[in-house]
Amino acid sequence: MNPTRRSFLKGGTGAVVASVLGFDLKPAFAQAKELKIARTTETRSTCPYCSVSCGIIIHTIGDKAKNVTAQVVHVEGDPDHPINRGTLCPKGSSLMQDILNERRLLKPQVRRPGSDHWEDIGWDQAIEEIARHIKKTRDETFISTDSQGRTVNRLESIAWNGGCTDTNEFNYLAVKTMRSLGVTYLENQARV
Amino acid sequence: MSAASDVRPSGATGEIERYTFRERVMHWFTGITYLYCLATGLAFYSPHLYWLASVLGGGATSRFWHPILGVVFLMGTLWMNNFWHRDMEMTETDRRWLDRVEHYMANRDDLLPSQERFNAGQKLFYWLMLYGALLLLLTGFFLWVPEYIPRQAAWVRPLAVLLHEIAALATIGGFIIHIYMGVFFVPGSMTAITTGWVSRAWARTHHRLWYLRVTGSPPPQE
Amino acid sequence: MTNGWIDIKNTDMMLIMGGNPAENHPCGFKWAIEAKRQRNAQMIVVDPRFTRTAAVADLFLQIRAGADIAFLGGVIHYALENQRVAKEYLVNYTNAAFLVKDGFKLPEDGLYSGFDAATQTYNKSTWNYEEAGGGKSAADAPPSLPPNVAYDAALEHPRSVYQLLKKHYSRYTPEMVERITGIPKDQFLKAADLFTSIRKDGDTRKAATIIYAVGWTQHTFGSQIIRTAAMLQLLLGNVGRAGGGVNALRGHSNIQGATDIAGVFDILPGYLKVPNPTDQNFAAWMKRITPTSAKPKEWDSWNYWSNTARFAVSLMKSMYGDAARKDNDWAFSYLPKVDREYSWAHIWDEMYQGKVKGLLAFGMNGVAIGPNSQKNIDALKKADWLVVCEIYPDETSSFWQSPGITREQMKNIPTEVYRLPGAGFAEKDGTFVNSARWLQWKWAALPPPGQARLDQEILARIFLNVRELYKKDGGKFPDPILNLSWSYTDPNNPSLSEVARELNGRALADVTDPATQQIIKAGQQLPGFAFLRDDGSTACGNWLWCGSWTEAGALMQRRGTDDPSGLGIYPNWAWSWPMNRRVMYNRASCDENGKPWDPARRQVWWNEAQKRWTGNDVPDFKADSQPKDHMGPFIMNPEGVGRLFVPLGGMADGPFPEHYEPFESPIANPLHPKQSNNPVVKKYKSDLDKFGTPEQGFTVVCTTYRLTEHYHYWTKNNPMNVQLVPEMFVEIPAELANEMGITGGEKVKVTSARGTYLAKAMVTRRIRPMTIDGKKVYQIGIPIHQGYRGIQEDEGKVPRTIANLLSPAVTDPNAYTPEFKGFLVKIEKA
Amino acid sequence: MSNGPLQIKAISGHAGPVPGRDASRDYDVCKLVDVTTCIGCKACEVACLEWNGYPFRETVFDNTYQTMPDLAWNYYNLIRFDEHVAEDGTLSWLMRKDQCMHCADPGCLLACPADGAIVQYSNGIVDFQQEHCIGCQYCVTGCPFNIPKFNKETKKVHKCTLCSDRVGAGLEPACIKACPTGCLHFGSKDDMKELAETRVRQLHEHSSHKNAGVYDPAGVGGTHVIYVLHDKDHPERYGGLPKDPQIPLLVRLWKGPLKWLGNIAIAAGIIGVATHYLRFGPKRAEEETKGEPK
Repeated sequence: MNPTRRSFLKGGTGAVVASVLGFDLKPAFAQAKELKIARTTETRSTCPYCSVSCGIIIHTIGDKAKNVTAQVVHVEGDPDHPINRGTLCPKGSSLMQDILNERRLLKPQVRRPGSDHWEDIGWDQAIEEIARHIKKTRDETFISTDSQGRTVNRLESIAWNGGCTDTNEFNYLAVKTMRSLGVTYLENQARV
Repeated sequence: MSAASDVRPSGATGEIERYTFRERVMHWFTGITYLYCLATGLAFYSPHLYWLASVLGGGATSRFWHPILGVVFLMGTLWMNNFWHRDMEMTETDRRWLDRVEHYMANRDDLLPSQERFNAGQKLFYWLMLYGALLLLLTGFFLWVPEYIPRQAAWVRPLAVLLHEIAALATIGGFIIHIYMGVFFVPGSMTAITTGWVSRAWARTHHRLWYLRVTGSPPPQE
Repeated sequence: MTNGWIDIKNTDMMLIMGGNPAENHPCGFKWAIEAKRQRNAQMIVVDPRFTRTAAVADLFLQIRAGADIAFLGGVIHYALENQRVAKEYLVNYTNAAFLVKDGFKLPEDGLYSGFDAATQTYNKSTWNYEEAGGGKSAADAPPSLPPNVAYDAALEHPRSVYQLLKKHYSRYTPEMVERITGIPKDQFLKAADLFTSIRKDGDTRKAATIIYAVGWTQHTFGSQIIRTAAMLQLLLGNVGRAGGGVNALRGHSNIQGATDIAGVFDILPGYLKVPNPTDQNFAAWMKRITPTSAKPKEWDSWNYWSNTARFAVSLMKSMYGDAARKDNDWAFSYLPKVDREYSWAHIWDEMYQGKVKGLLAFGMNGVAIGPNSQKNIDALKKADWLVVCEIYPDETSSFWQSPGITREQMKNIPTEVYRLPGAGFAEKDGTFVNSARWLQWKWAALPPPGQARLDQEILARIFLNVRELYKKDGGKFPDPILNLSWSYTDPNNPSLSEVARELNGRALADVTDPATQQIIKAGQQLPGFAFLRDDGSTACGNWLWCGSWTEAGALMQRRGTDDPSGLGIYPNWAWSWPMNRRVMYNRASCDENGKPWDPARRQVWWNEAQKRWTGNDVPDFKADSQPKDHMGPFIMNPEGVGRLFVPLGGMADGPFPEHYEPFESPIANPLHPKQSNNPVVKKYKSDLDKFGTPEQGFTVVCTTYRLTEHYHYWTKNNPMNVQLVPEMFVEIPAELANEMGITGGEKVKVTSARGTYLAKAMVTRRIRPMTIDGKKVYQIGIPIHQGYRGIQEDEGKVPRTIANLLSPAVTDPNAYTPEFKGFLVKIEKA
Repeated sequence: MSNGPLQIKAISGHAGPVPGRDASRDYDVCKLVDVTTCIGCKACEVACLEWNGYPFRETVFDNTYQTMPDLAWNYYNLIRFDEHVAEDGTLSWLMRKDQCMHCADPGCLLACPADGAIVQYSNGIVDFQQEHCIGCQYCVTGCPFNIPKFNKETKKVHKCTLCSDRVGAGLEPACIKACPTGCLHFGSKDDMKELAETRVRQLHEHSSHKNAGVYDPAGVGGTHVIYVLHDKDHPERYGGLPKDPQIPLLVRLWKGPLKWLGNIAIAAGIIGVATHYLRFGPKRAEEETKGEPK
């Protein structure tokens, strides 16, 4: 980003020191701090917290070359975004710690009935078991007609809780799938 | 009186032991630690002498060892005091000597009263260094770990620096004279403090009372 | 928000109430500060606590939690008394002049006409307009709005909405406001005078905004508080104008989108009302939910909802593709029919009753969110299975490990719990809709860690697995499952850009716009909802978002930073529903003749030369409707005008908002002590639904809220946020603390009828004791961010307790939002 | 604002010329903190931590919204929260971003003995160079704002760099960028002063803060962080902002007159003994041959 700075510091100030003793004991006076985001990859995203929806820039290491696994190095506000204009609140400013967090869940787990601990479970098995649960519950409790004999085709025994940070597209998939199952208890953070 | 004086039994010159091995160790121990503190201290004192710190391993290293060697130096002086404090007591003779110190400086020693093992100047230097060291340590302690000084007592910080520097300057003054006398002005001193032995003539000249005492001669009539 | 974040900078006056934007929406709040800096705008903050918003306000009033309608009603009263209203706007753009049916009764005793005490509901037939010409509808016909409404433009008729309104709020005198809210009369008058000063001496140029958040929503009369604000804004002529509006600050990144896409039980995407069992076919459903215009004969109303069938058929085509055909009634039978409440609090109540057996929670922490968290925990113990997709260990997935449950007791919890690692926001693409209705695309920056998967992949695989099971084994009514349209390139991991295009909608056959003769070819993306058809020739997932991803590309990905008008419209940044309009109802920013009220803040205007509405913003109006046609600017209402009076079924609890006490209140309602609470609010009957009274010792009013440093139950996993506020606390007035001998930092126990909460005391002068109806009342505040899983919780550094153990599961009858604000507690040293 | 190398115009503990002094046309940069629009959100605190990447410290609840009682070596900026009740009973909640003021006449730099440990760039930024820091903490002694903080593990002192790395690359400091309300502003000192004065005039005319004013203390030559205060006569209400900050007199004494007096004394001492030697020569002992004394 700034190739001239380091050379200036080395050349310029070093010479002064040299004048005292005749030899150079210190290479530079100023630590040559490089801008840590000078060559990172920038990805535009949206803050997942409140509804201001600040634009953010996620800086990841590497230049998207094949042999690099992207990892976040910095998150900053998007100065182009008309609402936040680069600013962020304390939550938005700390998003890097949300992305790079040692508490993240990293594998599917199951707690069996009556158990006092989590067990690891493979994705395929988890999905299959969940699907069987859904089908069993649905088949046992699906309501085709109400007490007056009117067709209602609804399922009142399975509930869906959607989160606040689910994307619209994901939510539509949820609406599609849940409504097709007949789910009436379709609710979301939007309610509370 | 120090028991540490002996007349060398052999040798044509008949040298006298002025400083025992332990005393010499004491001296050089305090001397070297003082020198280190002086060099590093001067580096912190003046930008023009900061190169001293660089020579001694860098500023941070100097800052690390300076207070530690300061404590060691003080311990050396206290150790020294344990052995020398009685030799160093000021006497009536010393006062008279001091009154005529200009004769000493002008090499008219004949106009001065005879001196014991240490003359009044040496004694003064001794006490200067002892109390100087104490004050340096006291003020230096605040400079050593200023992070523990509460904000309310922040005024202690610059005061400590000021007193530390004044104390240091005082010892430096004494130290310059000490070095001058030991190395240049009084030949034989250096040998005395390195080998421990002085010639009879040297002893007689500079410390006549001591000389008479250790050689068993009667004190001179004034 | 009717307006938008940036638009706040255009205001002259702000009333911030029921929200704390400085703390909860700091980056949006900059525009409020900008209004102060650039326009010398005044900021009035009314809140139970002296918040960080109050810290920068020009005037702060401390109100009792839940007394908002009394305050706003008092301001309405003040505005009417002092003629601080926008007369022309009022007459032409609101239903102030409409006459209300004879027989309608105002709630002097706390009840409107038509109340049935047995069912706790209203018969709303009298809540209607009078038909012009005295036409009578058949007595047994379901009540509907008259097509030709009687009116009195002079606003003098005693049954005109205006006169009824005046009469209704005449009871909200400054003295009454003081009794209910605890705000001293002189302070109230100062605020009322300041806020209405924008209409002083007939001035119509200035604009005022009202900004709120869940401090209003989360009450048993939350919707009515918001309506009161809307009415005040209509009276002052502030709706539709730059710097005006009623601006809801939604609390989360995408709950606006979640509502638009109908992630809630009572609607389908685009706010289409769900079918109920009386709708025995598609046409019946459409007839019931499609309004017909109701207005004075001389006026015009676009009544945009008359297009409902186009939206609904296109939705069915989007969901079921070829399986939704005219000959099978657009697969109408696939839709579940809903005739009762299935809202949030009901889920937990019915799960607690053993009726809800399975729960899928994707990024939603129901235990911590509450209300009445213990009930939610106990409900989950009765479920057969629970699937939680999360990025951190949360309270819901570990409900069986919640404090107090022993290993022995775990053996008796039969619930099978799956905890699936989902992807964080940075790992996903897709769109959020912000409070200003902007759809904004975000790009994925990095892959999910470990075995974590994209949420859409998890859901798709579960669904496809279920579908496979139905295909193989059959089962109950498999048709909607088997026929659900799922034609994504990778069905196991649908690309969200494909879904986004699906949501925008496309032509299934060539579609022609009759006005412009523009043809959209089969397979092409639709340019806007005007192209939607009810004959099956278009498919669209959400009509409101139609136009967001057209043949021109993904408009929600746009990054244009030009703002030629300087009003902060940014028409080329992302995309705003509907049809990229940035300020809703913006026709109302002009006078009757189509000239902007304030020439300095021109949004849209009538261009006489072009015979069209044009402007800096996209006109939210029929573009060629001439001013002389007198079409109402509120095109989504069948009346075409803004509703001061809400007729018929619009609101469950009354056409005008009335002050009711929170369900748990320290006093009886001073307006009508015998009808203290909202009469249509119902309690749940379970043993865990308990309510406290002052007589039982629950004398302190408690409100809950978020801190700027934290975000719900999420950031307790983030070491940075934990560093900023490491421990949760209870904000206690210094006077109360003195009485109790509590010092700052000491641990206290807060108890409601439902549970207890432990935290350290923050003794502060920022909450002061209040005099409510002559009684000394203390309020305390609890930030909600504590739980039993988190950095501090796991290290045992904070009590493992949840604020919502205290809150009651009692909800607003219109929006079904629980009363998280303003319930009763007692407090003691722990 | 520097686009390109930051020139150094002053160096701590340094003998000899300074390369950047009077060698650039750089203008002074400045942070403006308008406390009247600060909402205490702490975005600046987080932005600073994120940019500098420092480890987290453990904090505890202390009956306040303030993150911690004081700045720390890894916490360069801290919002100080104070509740103030006026005589008429009106409560105000004051929030002030506390951080290095980047004095034009920096006491830290004056007090620092380590060559190059503290530098002042020609744009006014005062920056600590930890690799040259010797950990003596004289900078703490010299600072009238109690800013520099010592890391006991590394024995280095740290403070706000005014994001010299960002500014050097043409960016604004991290805290400035983050600030949601724009209570923080960055630009040239002249521009910031004008902006501050404009805001003060607005407060005088359109708010109840008739005594609003700009804080740019002359005692330290002005600062490169200036405040707009509701009440310019009571800066101490904002978490103890000193009313008239000065470099401690004793520090000026020890770095000024005393240093020179000492230098002269040492030099004089050395010259004195040398002259003495030349004049009187060594003090010789009596001749050995004189025989034994009686």
